[in-house]
Amino acid sequence: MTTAVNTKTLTLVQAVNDALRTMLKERDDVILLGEDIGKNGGVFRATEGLQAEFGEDRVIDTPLSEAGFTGAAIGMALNGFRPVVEIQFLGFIYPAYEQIMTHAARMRARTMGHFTVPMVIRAPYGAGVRAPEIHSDSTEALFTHMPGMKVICPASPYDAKGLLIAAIEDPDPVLFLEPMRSYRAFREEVPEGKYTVEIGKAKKLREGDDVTVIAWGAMVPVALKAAESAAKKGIHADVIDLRTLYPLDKDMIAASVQKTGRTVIVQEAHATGGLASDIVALINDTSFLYQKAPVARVTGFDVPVPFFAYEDDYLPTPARVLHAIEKTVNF
Amino acid sequence: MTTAVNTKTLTLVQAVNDALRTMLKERDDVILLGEDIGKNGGVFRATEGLQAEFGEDRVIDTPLSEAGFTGAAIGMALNGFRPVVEIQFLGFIYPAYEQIMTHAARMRARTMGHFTVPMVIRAPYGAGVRAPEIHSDSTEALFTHMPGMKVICPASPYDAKGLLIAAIEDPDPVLFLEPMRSYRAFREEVPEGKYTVEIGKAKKLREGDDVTVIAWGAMVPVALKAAESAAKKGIHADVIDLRTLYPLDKDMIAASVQKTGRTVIVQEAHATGGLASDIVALINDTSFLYQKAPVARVTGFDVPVPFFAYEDDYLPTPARVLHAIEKTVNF
Amino acid sequence: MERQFPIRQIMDEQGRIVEHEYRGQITEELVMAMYRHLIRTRTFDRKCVSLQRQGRIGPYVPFEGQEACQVGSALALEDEDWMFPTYRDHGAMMTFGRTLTQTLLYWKGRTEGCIPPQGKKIVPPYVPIATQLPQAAGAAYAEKRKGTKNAVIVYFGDGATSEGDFHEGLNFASVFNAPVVFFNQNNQYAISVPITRQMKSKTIAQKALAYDIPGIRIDGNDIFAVYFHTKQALERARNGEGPTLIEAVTWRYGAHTTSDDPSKYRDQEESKRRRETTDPIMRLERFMQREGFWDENWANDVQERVNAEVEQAVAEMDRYPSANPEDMFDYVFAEPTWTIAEQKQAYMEWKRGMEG
Amino acid sequence: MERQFPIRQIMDEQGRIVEHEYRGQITEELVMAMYRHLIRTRTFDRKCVSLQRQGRIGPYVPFEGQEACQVGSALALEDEDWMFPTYRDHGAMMTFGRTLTQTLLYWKGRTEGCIPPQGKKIVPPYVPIATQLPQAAGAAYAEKRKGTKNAVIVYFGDGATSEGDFHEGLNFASVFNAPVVFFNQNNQYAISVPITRQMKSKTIAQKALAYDIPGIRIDGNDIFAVYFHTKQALERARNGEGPTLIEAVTWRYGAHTTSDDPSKYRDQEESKRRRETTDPIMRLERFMQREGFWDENWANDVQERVNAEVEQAVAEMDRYPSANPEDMFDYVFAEPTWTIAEQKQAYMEWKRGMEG
Ligand SMILES: Cc1ncc(C[n+]2csc(CCOP(=O)(O)OP(=O)(O)O)c2C)c(N)n1
Ligand SMILES: Cc1ncc(C[n+]2csc(CCOP(=O)(O)OP(=O)(O)O)c2C)c(N)n1
Ligand SMILES: [Mg+2]
Ligand SMILES: [Mg+2]
Repeated sequence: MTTAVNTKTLTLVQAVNDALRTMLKERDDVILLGEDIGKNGGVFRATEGLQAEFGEDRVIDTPLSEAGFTGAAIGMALNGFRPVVEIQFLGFIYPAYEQIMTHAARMRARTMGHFTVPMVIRAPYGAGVRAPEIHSDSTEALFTHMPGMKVICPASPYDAKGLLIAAIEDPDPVLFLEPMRSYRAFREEVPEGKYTVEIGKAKKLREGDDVTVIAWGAMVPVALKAAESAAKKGIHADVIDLRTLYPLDKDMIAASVQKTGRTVIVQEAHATGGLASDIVALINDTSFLYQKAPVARVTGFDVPVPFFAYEDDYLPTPARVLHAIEKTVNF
Repeated sequence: MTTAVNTKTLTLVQAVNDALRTMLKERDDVILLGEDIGKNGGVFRATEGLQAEFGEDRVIDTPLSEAGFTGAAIGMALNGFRPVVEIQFLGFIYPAYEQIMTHAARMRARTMGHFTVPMVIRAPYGAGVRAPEIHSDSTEALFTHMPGMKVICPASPYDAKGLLIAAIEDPDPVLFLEPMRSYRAFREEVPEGKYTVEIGKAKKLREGDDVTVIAWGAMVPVALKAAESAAKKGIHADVIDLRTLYPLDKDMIAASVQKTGRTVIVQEAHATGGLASDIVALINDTSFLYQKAPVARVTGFDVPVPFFAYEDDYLPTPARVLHAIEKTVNF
Repeated sequence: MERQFPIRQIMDEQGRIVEHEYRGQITEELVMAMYRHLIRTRTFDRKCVSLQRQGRIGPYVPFEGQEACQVGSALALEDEDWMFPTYRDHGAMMTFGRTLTQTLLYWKGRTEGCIPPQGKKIVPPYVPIATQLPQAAGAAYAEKRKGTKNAVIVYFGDGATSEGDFHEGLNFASVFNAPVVFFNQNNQYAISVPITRQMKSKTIAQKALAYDIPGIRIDGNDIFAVYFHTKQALERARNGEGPTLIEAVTWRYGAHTTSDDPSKYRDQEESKRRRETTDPIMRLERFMQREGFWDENWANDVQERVNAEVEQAVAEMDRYPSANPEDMFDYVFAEPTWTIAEQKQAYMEWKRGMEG
Repeated sequence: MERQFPIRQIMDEQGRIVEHEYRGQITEELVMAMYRHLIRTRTFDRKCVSLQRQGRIGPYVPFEGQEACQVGSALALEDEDWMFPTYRDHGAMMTFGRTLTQTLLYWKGRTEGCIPPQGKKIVPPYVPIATQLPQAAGAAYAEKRKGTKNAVIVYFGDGATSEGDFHEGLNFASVFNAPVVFFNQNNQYAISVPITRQMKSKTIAQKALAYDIPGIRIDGNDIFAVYFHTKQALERARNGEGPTLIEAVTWRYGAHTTSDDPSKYRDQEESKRRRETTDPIMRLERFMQREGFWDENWANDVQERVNAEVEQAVAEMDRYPSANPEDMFDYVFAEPTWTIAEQKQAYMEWKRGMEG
């Protein structure tokens, strides 16, 4: 591959590390906080080497206290810093829910822009890696319903780096969800140095006229596999990787659905209250007259994410998605 | 009014009080916990007189600690009691989010029914009463996405009492949302003694063939007023009061939408991620071919619930609902 | 523990100085400023209660009885310090520079009430109990990292000590030696719940032991005790010696908020008795009389000026342009998302249609 | 504070009794039970690490080094007591009656691993840190309300003390005088974070002062100290004297979990040194030798029986019927909601279609 910029071949978690390193170098106001992110380099090694390089003042091991360090990070953001907080697993973010919901997300609105909270909360999420119980939640919808918070979920190393840098530069709080199942699943060419991927824009991964398949994070490879199988059966899918979960890329979704008239959404989270319902509503609002079939949702079930012995049954699979694609196309 | 049972004319908050009194009498295992619920009788007087009648052991003023007393209530529920916890305002439930999300809602599933958490969390919610800031959230969707939790939201005194008793008798955790705007808005005949209203069943408040209007809690009177105005213009609405938010009454919703082909949903919460999106998805799943127009959602905006000087602009009004009804009918 | 954490006074109930080392620092100028602010806060507070009764503002949170805590601690701050207040600390905020009009707008349900004067680091009041503590610790840590000598004061009540955020905030500040003063106003009630049901410990100050930071218990109705002990704690903070927990024991005379009826849960005779014996303003007056600082004419003049200031603020509030619903949409993000932009456009168009 | 909360021993590193008042209670039966359980837990723990390496179970949380804490405290319980463990306390759970097979199933990602033997009040392990503390306080309060003499023990680590739930749990228990023992295993690390960065306080026991409850610091590798101090705390609880905070100072030799590499954050030489000097099993052996309780044959027999029990449990695990996906749907509510019923039906039908 020859490009104008130098690239490195990185996994998604390495791309996250690279983004953090890039921004720690680029901006003095960037500061990292979290449990085990320093000496240990994070339980997934997302912050590997950063404390050694930038010091204990910029890569801070905090006490085991999600509300405490998230709240403290809000205070730092109010006072000129750009904290990037790591929640060790998304399933452990709930103790900090109050700080995020009431304060991080509302401060700008409450003060008409006088005080702002430019912070990023990073969290690995999702099932599929045989983690112990309660480590596998994918509850992005609890944050997309929270006005004042942007939510990002990259599916690839390139996007992970570009979006994380964009999130750190964003003037508002951003929840940055990292699909732990994709952390080391594949590598990609990632430019060295600083670049951004625009927040709020989805990515078309595959073009097709028969059906729109929408996915994000760890479900993107699942959707892609299903689309490949469908193609072999003569069904050609537009595959959209949302990348940003709030705000959704309305234009790309609407344009695709208006082209295909048929939609399958792949979501890891529980069906009820999931982001997929919002996408159905968005299609209802924008593309009612174009719809040739009901939108199909392939989702996790309305059950707690189970122990790992059951997670292959919980998680949407390419086969389940293919099934939905066929049903939708044959409606 | 002459009926077989004696009735009292009660407001919604009095009906809540009556339900709690009834169950404290009926069952020794019922125990009330919360801030200011004892001597003070609750900041809305929902527990007025109960501590005096049942003692400090059964109506317990707790320390100011939502995670603490919700967690403690979970422990009591594990150990044979039926705690009814009051969160003073729904906007202050977030510190307890972890306890509810990970423990109350999951204990039965995690132990295959060996340990259960039969508890009720009561919380007044919503805007429209000129409360100080951050007292007016209506974030039911954060709980309907939580597997293992039922969510109830009555709109009338009769339903409030019957559903609260049903919730206390339910073997699983229930979030019971009380529309504070309706607490004293009107009175209704409420039977004395014990009766239940079935969880999971909506109520048809008005019959009409032209459009389905779906609302819950404090939005029910708004929807009804709009339906009345519409009727004067010759548009006849089925008006559905959901009453239970999880699980939704799929049958009543589908039957009505299949009759009218047109739907307007009235939701106080923010548009994105709200329960209305789930209802759109449910209609998509059940009634696609019957839909004559896109579902209209009249909702709060994607902004933090504002200070009360702006709440009349934030809240759906009969005029906004009527507008949506007319647009939907004329689609 | 009560013996380990005695309630410290500098001035007793009779207005006598009992800690003589502070004598030299009690200048006439300081005393006059204290008196002026005490009168100003009490006058304003009473005005707000009456405005609420008239329906001219919404539910209001009075602080009468706690003026020495709020004025004394706020006067101890330097200009560049940060203040993290609660819903009850408008006395502290107005002493530190928030305008009366802003305070009135806040209680009138206006977002403008959350904006401090330019350059003033007064964060908007915290409504969810204790959530400000970790944030104050973080803001303080940020000052430390910037290498300034600025400190942070954060207010909270006795009830707030039961929340997890109290614990996490103090622990964070302690571990990172953040320059923050945790200023507790122990008014002995959290709405209706007396401190004896809030905690088994007899003092709040002793909770500092859990974090190996200094804890000190002071008479919150003694403005000198509040002022000097807060100043010392701030000094420690500025000098890199870390956080301090101050428990200022006080009492609110009135209701928790104007929606509350305290007679439901406590004997209001107690408030009367305290007003007669330990009122913070009466106490400073006694001191001033005793020390020959007292001048009836001056005091009348103070009261008159304060009255005029308050009346002017009320007039400003009344004249204030009415709430603009667009504001609800415009400040959620730096750039509105399409969701908000569309909602705003649709709503504003519809509203104009309704009106025109 | 360290002086106020010294680490108490009953037996020193050499296996010598240093608190002679306990002599009479140290019966041969007790010592043999302790020894058996120590060997049993250690053997099982090592087996699990090796099963994980072979990929026969999922990621595993070892507790080697902390056996005296877990066995000693669990043996102090009465049958009717409650246990609220963490993910690291399977040593305590198996001592109190959870079967080895259940523990293995847990680490194999099977829900069955959360079900205690009938009648045993062992709540499933808590993964989100410190969340068990308020629940244990509530369960204890429930016992008090029922008028029983049952008590509750709740386990947590040094890192857990930083969470708000630690504070709220202790405060609740203290205010309501709940019969609960807060048993802290201070193994001095929370994953990679040493206790010195977790808190500024030098002891965890001193945190009891915040709640006016007894706090006690013991040598967690001295099984007699653990056993007798836990028993006393439980006794206090049963007698209506309320909660106790016990800090048992200990050390985990190995990794935080089998996914963790401790050499990244600490010198594993320290673990070696501790193994050689303060190992809990070695210490009891020394005591037994010193006191003439030691019998090599008996010890070999203990080890053999334990090996057999462990092998049998592993065999049971291997024979266990494979995971039934229906279980995922069937226990969310007492009666499945239509959402779950429909999802189950659709999924199971589809799955059968795929298989058939
Ligand atoms: C998290 C949370 N829970 C409950 C409330 C409701 N509430 C408002 S003030 C208050 C009592 C606070 O007592 P205290 O901390 O002593 O402060 P004070 O009001 O006495 O100044 C309560 C329970 C709240 N604002 N936030
Ligand atoms: C709320 C929460 N945050 C983070 C984690 C991830 N985590 C698991 S164990 C652990 C360290 C716990 O340390 P400690 O309390 O000392 O117990 P130990 O593991 O040493 O027994 C962390 C951070 C979690 N399980 N829960
Ligand atoms: Mg108070
Ligand atoms: Mg530890």
